[in-house]
Amino acid sequence: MELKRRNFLKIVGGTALVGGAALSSLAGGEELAWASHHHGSSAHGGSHESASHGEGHEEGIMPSGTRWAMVIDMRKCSEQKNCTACIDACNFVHNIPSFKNPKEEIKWIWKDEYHHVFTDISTLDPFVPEKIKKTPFLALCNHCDNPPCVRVCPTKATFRRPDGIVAMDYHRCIGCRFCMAACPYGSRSFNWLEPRLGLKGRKLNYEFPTRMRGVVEKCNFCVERLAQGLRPACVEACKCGAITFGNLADPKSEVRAVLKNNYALRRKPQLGTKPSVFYIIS
Amino acid sequence: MYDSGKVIIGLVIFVAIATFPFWFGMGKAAPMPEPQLPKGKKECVESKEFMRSTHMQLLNEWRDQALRDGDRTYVNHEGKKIWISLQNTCMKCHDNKEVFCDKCHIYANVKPYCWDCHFIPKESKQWN
Amino acid sequence: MRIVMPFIIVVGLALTAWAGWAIHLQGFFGVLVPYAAALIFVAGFCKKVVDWAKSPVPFKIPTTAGQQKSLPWIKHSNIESPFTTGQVIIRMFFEVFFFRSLFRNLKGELRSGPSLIYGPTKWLWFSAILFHYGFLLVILHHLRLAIHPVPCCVDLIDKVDSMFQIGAPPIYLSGFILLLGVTALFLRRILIPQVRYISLVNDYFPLFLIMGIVISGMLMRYVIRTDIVGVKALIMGLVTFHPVVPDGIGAIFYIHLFLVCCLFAYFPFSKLMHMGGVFMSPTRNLPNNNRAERHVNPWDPKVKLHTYEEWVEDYRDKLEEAQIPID
Amino acid sequence: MAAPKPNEIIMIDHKPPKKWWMDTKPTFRQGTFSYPSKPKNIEILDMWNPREWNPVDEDWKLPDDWKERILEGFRDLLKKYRSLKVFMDICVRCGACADKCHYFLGSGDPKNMPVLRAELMRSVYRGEFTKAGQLLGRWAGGRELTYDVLKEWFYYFYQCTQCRRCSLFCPYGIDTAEIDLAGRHLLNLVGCNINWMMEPAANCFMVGNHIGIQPHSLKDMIDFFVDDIEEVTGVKIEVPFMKKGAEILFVTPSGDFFADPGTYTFMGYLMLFHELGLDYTMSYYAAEGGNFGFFTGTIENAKKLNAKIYAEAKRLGVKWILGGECGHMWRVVHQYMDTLTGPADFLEVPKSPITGTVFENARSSKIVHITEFTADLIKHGAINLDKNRNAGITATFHDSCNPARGMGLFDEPRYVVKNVVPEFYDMPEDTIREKTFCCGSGSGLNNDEFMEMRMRGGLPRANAVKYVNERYGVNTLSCICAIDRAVLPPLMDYWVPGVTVTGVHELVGNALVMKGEKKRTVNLRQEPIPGMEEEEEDV
Repeated sequence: MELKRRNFLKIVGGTALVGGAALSSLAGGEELAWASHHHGSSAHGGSHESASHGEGHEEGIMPSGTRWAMVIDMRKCSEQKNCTACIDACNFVHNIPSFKNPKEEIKWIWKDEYHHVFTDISTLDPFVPEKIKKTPFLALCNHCDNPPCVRVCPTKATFRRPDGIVAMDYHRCIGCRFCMAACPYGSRSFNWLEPRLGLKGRKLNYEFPTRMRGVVEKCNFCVERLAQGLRPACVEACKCGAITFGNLADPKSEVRAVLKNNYALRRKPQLGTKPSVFYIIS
Repeated sequence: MYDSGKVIIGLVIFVAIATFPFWFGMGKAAPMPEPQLPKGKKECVESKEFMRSTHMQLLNEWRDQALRDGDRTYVNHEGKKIWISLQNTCMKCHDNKEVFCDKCHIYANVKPYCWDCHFIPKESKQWN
Repeated sequence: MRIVMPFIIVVGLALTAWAGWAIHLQGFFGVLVPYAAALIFVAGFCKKVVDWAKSPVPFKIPTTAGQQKSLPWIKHSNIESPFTTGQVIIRMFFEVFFFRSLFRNLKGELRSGPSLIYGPTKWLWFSAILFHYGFLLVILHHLRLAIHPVPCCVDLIDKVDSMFQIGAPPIYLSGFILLLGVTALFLRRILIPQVRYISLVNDYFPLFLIMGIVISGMLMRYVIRTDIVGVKALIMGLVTFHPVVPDGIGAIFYIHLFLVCCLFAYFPFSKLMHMGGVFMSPTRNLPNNNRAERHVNPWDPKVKLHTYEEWVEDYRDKLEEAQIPID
Repeated sequence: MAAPKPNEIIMIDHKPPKKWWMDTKPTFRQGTFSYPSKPKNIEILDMWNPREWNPVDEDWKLPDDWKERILEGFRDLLKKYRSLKVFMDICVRCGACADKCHYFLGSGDPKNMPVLRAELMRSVYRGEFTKAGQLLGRWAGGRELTYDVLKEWFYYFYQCTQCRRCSLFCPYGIDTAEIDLAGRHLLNLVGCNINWMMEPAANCFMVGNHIGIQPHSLKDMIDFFVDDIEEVTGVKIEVPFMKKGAEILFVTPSGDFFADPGTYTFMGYLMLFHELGLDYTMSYYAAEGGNFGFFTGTIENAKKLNAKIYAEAKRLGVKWILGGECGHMWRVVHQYMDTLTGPADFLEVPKSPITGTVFENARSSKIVHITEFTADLIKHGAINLDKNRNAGITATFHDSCNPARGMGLFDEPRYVVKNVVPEFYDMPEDTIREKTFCCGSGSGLNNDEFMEMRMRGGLPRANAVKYVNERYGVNTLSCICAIDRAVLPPLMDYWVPGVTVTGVHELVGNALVMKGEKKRTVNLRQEPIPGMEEEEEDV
């Protein structure tokens, strides 16, 4: 009999944990509102941080001087009908299992409809061009500057790295799924099944581990590749150059250049999560 | 009323439980395991003694250092820099779990959950 | 002094083991002492129990904690006031495994009025449960070092015990439960004035000894690690009677082992024998069927009675005068 | 002897003193110890070292070899009693028993904690009999048996009522009564015993009852009861004594013959038996159910007294024995009698001649408790009861220690009481049934010179009565023990004035509707029954 702590926790600790963490998520909610307000005001006041590093870009400048960000140029992406190069590359590099049932599905980067990705804007403004409405948008973890998932995690299994990446330590994850409830973008997936079952017959990347049943997973901005000086797998795989990746804190970086020249949107800005993923719509 | 029968039964049970390890293996010796070291490799990231007693702690530290601090370089006692990765550093040399890890781990009944996620080097070529 | 002295003794024992390790007496502390301790424990335990058993139980004196079995329409409390051997076994089961009597504990408090207030108090019971079950689990998970191959039941206990894998090695819950239990028992002994007043060196010494064992064990697992494979080889050598002393086992192991040996060797001569004694207690292990089943006293005292005949002789005149019939 | 006032007694500090217990000695203060036995009682019982002496004196006139005698006796007891041997070894001093003792609760004297009372003896056991104790002394919790230790034993072993409340809470069932009995036995070996248990024991042995009333005087007293019953009920009853071939021998504590309110209980039995037409007899020779010999700890004494019951049953040729309301009598009868003076193979398994119920639980010892017998009668509707004759009574029930923790007799007496009184309320849960509190005067300590300790020890019991008295207006404390009936009235007067103490069968006697009786206007105490006195005036 395989008795795993997660199963055990599910059975025994479930009730206690749910009680405790529900509280913490409530508290988290208040803090979130407060934090975003505070952030806003400090931005206007010109805090020390933004003065030294920001140069107009107010948020999320880490002491490390790095904040990884991604800009997806939908103008280029939408031209490549049915292209899944970036998704395939990610799936391979991270050994992401494929399960048919949408409930059991594991997603790191995927395509979704405009009104799912930009829920708020699409409801506020019904007069969006028909073409855009039909465009499949790339969605992934936004590696928010103010990530609600990190706040609710009871074990600090998910955390924000100094470079702005919202990372996961699967060793610590107890599978409580509070982070999934907290994430407003649906960027997290739970391993309901043994992940290796979803990899049967697939070509695998033996350089990168799989996950175990009972943990939550999501896009990691390819931290393991960044550590080796490589670009994220999806960026590298994109043939049309629709994905730009770089350091948002560096005014000379490519992402900053792209953002300077284009009007870019971020998802659900009113929530104050401050995503690191930008979309150029048109 | 002495209840000697009950007392004797009780004592027999006690002695049986107290001496359980002595009769369980019926005196069969369990020789000390000899893990096979990778051929052609002279040294590990630290000394043999250190690795023997402290590898789990080192792996623990590596894990936190790499994952949480994003620092993937380990400097060993000789000042040598080593790339932190169970999969891509340790298992590149120790490429056979059965003859290395399992030898001691089965002996001491230590079953870490490394292999739930990380690929077993030998297996990795077989399992799918 | 009653507290400090046993503490010093335990520290001294630990230092002895450390010194032994430092001057390379591994053979003595790793082989001879454990064998001697095991022998003293098993033989001493049996001797003590046999010694108890040599004295009979002359009378059936259960403490009845519930309604006796009498009239058929009165509900008999068959565990608290057992009538049959089977019911006694159930009563003993609850005593031994759940500390039934301690669970019943009450606290009495005198308030002004005067008014005496009673309320349930479960702290002692809870600490005792933590301590004993923690200890049991700790012993069970140590089996992995004393038997080979490790059977699946031991493995299962190990898995439950180590379900918190915060780091490597996983945390053994039982160790912390035991530490919590022993600390709670120690704290109540020094903090409750009455309990401190009744406590002897004999009470503090085993507590400190067990604390020493738990702390050294935890240090060995989580902080000052040693070669666990060598440790198992040493223990397997002992249990298979082919003793070996592998090199490179740290002092912490010998300290831990020596303290354990001290505990085992001390066991039969101490209050720790309550482990055996709880089974032998006549107020718990006898059925309350005194009037239904005769109990025999092997040393039934012979006494000189004041017989009816003697009595009649004493009062014959008065009995006759009062017309009381005489035999 | 008068005890100090309640408000003086109540200043109780349960915190132990600075000085450790091995360094303190008892002070023999009036009111806290019982007077020693007169030499003649020791002689009658063929025991040791009869002499005149006084505990407050320095010299107790012990034999020169007193220490050897005690240690020899100690060794002998350890060989004879597994209980003692195990209890000497396994106490872990967890302290669960500490606040269970009524004497500790009422006095705050740390040596009244059951664990320390036992340690008084255990320390000597360790110090004299174990290697560690001999070598290390106090460091192994041992001490020598000295003159002072002996005095301490006398003081504290005669401050325990052997109620066994502590044994209920002990995780190993360590029974302080066993230890106390052993301690008293050892004290007996050098003649340190108290008169209030030796004299009753001697009387029971020689005369047949504990006061030492001679048979012809007892007969007269019984006649008074018969007259009183006739006066109250109009029914003339007969009390069979020494009747050969009767079906049942009835034995009750002799306290019921002599002292109010036990006498009313006794009248209750007589009325009940008369109404049932029971073929029974009593005996002048074995007129005492209670066993003061048991309290001495010298089991031979218990046997000397107890054996008379079976002997008399055999001589009279009865079929079985019925036992009256008595606490320690029933400890001995239930837990010792069959072993001590049985087997009763000349008797038959008790069967109620009225209802036909066979008392299977008494199939070996052949002795039935009166409340078992009466409860069975009531259940079968064999007697007519009129609760109104106990009008004005709001009753509670005191479980006597011995029937409670030495027998498990809880529901039978309650069933009887609830059927004969208009209102019944139990005391708080933690003070009744198996957790019941002692009256504070059991095991031979119901003497007047011990009054202060009796009032202290009785505080927990009285306090629980006070609770139901204030809350439900309980005014009657019923019980099934002769010592209770003797000692609870002063205890109630002291702590809860206005509560009456009564035996269960007094209430039964009052409620019992008898054939040919006259209109009852007064109860057995010849007090007017509320609601019935008017009618008498009309007649």
